[in-house]
Amino acid sequence: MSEAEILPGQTEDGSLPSVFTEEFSLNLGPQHPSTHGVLRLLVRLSGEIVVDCKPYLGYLHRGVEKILENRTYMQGIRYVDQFDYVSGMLNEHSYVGAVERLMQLEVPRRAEYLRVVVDELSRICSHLVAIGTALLDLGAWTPITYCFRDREEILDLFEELCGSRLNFNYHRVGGVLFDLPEGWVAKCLSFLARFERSLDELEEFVNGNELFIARLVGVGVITPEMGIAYGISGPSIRGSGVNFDIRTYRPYSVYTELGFEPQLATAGDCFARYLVRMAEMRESVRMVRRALEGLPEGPVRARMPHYLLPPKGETYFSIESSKGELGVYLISDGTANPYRVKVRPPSFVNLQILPELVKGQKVADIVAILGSIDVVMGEVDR
Amino acid sequence: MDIADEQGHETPVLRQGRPSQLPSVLEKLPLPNVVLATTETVLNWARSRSTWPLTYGLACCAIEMMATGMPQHDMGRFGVELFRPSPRQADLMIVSGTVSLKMGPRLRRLWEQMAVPKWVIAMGDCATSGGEFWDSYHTVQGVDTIVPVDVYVPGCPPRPEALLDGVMRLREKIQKAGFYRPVELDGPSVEAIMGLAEEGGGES
Amino acid sequence: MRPLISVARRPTPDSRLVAAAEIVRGHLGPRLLSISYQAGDILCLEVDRSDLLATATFLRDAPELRFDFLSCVSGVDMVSHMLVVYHLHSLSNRLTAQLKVKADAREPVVDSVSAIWPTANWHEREAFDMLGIQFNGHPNLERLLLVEGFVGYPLRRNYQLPRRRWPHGRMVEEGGPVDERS
Amino acid sequence: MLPQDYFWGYAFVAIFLLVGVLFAFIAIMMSRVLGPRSTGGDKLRSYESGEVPIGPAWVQFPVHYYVFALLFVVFDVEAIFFLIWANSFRRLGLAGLVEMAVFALVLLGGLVYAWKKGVLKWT
Repeated sequence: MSEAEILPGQTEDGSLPSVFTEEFSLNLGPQHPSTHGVLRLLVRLSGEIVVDCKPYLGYLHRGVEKILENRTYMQGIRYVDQFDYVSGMLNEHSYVGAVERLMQLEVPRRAEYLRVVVDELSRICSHLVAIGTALLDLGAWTPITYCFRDREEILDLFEELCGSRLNFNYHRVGGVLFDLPEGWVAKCLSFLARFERSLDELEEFVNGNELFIARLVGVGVITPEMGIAYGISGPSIRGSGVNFDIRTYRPYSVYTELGFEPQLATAGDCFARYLVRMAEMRESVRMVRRALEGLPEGPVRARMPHYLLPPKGETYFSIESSKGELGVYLISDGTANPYRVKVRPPSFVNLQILPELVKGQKVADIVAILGSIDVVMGEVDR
Repeated sequence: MDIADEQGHETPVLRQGRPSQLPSVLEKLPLPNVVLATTETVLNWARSRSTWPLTYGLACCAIEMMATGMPQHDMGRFGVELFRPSPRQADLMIVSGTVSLKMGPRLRRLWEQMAVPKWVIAMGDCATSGGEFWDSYHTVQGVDTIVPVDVYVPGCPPRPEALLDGVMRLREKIQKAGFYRPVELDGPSVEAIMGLAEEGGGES
Repeated sequence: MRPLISVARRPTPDSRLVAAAEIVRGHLGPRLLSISYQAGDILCLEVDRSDLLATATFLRDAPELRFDFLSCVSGVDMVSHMLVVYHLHSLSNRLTAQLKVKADAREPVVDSVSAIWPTANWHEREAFDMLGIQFNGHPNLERLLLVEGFVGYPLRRNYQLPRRRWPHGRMVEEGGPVDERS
Repeated sequence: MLPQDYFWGYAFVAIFLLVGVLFAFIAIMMSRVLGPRSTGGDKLRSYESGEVPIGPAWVQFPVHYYVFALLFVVFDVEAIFFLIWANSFRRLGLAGLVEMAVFALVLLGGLVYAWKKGVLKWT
């Protein structure tokens, strides 16, 4: 049997295996409803079972880290919003926090409380979008409309506070930009009360629904060791029972005073991650309520020179964004522009485990797993 | 393809104020309930009231586009109801977000695969002109260098109302457009336009 | 101009961090090029390129340290040399460490730690893509973020951003991306 | 009905058929006449979410999907017969019941055979 006559998949002695099947490669490409943005998955299937999955990134790469090196610290806050564009406030907090840590700057307590309020509201927005789109990918049209209805109310609060719905530009080095407008606290508290009822409504949709239980329970299980080895952080790792939450692991801001407890689940599958996100939203509501009730008086921003010149040096500061540990490694050479800003985006790291989870599963489960890992491409591609 | 649409009709200065219920080109006949109109008007009237967008969310503007599609702002009232994932069934491509160099050829391919008559809305500063990434090494400075754009919606991200205004302007533009002649898609490939290496068939 | 803000006071490092530092100094001894504390709660180490893998396995497996969570691998172009910085968390002992490795500025080559922490895979591919740092032993070191035909390493200091102007609305690109080396 | 009317009856049927066919034909042809077409570029290349399709789509698919579909068709048709029989259940009486039982048992035998062959076992 010369080389040419052997058909692909044919055994040496020339007999065809009993059932000869070929693999089929498919592009879940950049423009796909379930990839939450421009992510391309080159998937090799044998029938319905996924044999291999290779993610391709870079479709939204804008070179923000290089641009940040050509902008002053003040201008850079604008670009940091674009990383995780569903929870803008958390990105700004990480960048601004890194500069403050570099300068060992004391931020006024009122500013810290305001930061907790806007961060947790931003986290609720992000979880609402995450859960809404994950369920939309499984074919449920109604939950996303409920999620976006609540999110609109938060965006109205943000717009009243800092004038923008998505790219807030609200944090400043040394505090925050504006103080709370009149009546904002009352509006926010009434929203929180309504929001807890709509969370129960959302849970009615999903927890009892055997469709979602069949699609999400036992799918894409992340074991604690695998999660830590792959550097997974955020709700994805807390779904597997690992108590890793930056707000308690390396406490920053005033989370310890507000008595924050991380939310955990043990199963580690898609449903556990969904439960962790729902529990985190309730915890965020408690945080915002406590922060608003205990809001201290005082200035909203430390007295800062107009022309900000942080000292030479480097620092690594990370916060708990809605997707996981959002770290900023900042090197400054004493000039007005940062020398190097390396961002550790949680989505970029959490996405690495997708090929591991997807092998051997069915094609439809890729969508469920990707929805549960909650990836935002602005953060993955930077 | 210049900025004016294919038939060379300059976009007329849009009348402000309430868009008329009945396109003014219809002639009212004395007979009750009988209206005379050219096929072109009826076709454009139908096309302008039901432009189905392609699910093409790139970046932050995609979240605002989704918010516009949701019940509060409800793009569906204006016919932009169903987000079609496949370009074969979509008439309108809302480019919402930053188009990177890697995404450019794909965007052009998606646009070519859409069925004529098709329209493009460049949503947000990044799609209109590269926006805040004006000096980025990996961003296409404006979608109109790749595909012909009909309506530009400024803003970063534009508020849902701004996108709705863009949709209304597109409506009036479609209503006034003449008969849609077949589009010949020759001309240099996108890679040549963007000076990138000719993209192979992708790795197997 | 003298910065108006109070000069950074050196916060005292907490006891567990100092204990961890002693263990590392005991184990590595002369191979440890430098050890310091960053703002009191990050242990900064620097080792030579050759014994990076040994240090990494020690940091992960030592019972008192157990830095099992690699948070971030960053490549930095310090013009005189290339720097690869690893940030590590120890979930059980609640410690954070930073490991620095210097590499040559023109042809940076560093051993890959993706065997020790699988999460390093994409971090290193991104550092290779952006700065051209070669990682020996990396399973598939290829381009991750940039477009297929991209020339040059954007995050290097000698890579200038394209300078663009928009006279009368038409874009004019004066200096294109400049990268003398490639 | 007069003899010559007899043939007129068929004329109505013919007209009815003609109008039906013409109506469908015009509806389909209308889009070809009025709707423009764009050709060239990547228009005719198969759509794979923006990418160039990799590898042929006509591959040797695992066979059990096909066999499962066959089984479904068989039992779908069986359901139709059950429906018809169920409509006039009382009038058919015992004879109808026995016939349908035999019919069902034969198909059940087929199902058991397929089951034993492991067709239903999804990999």
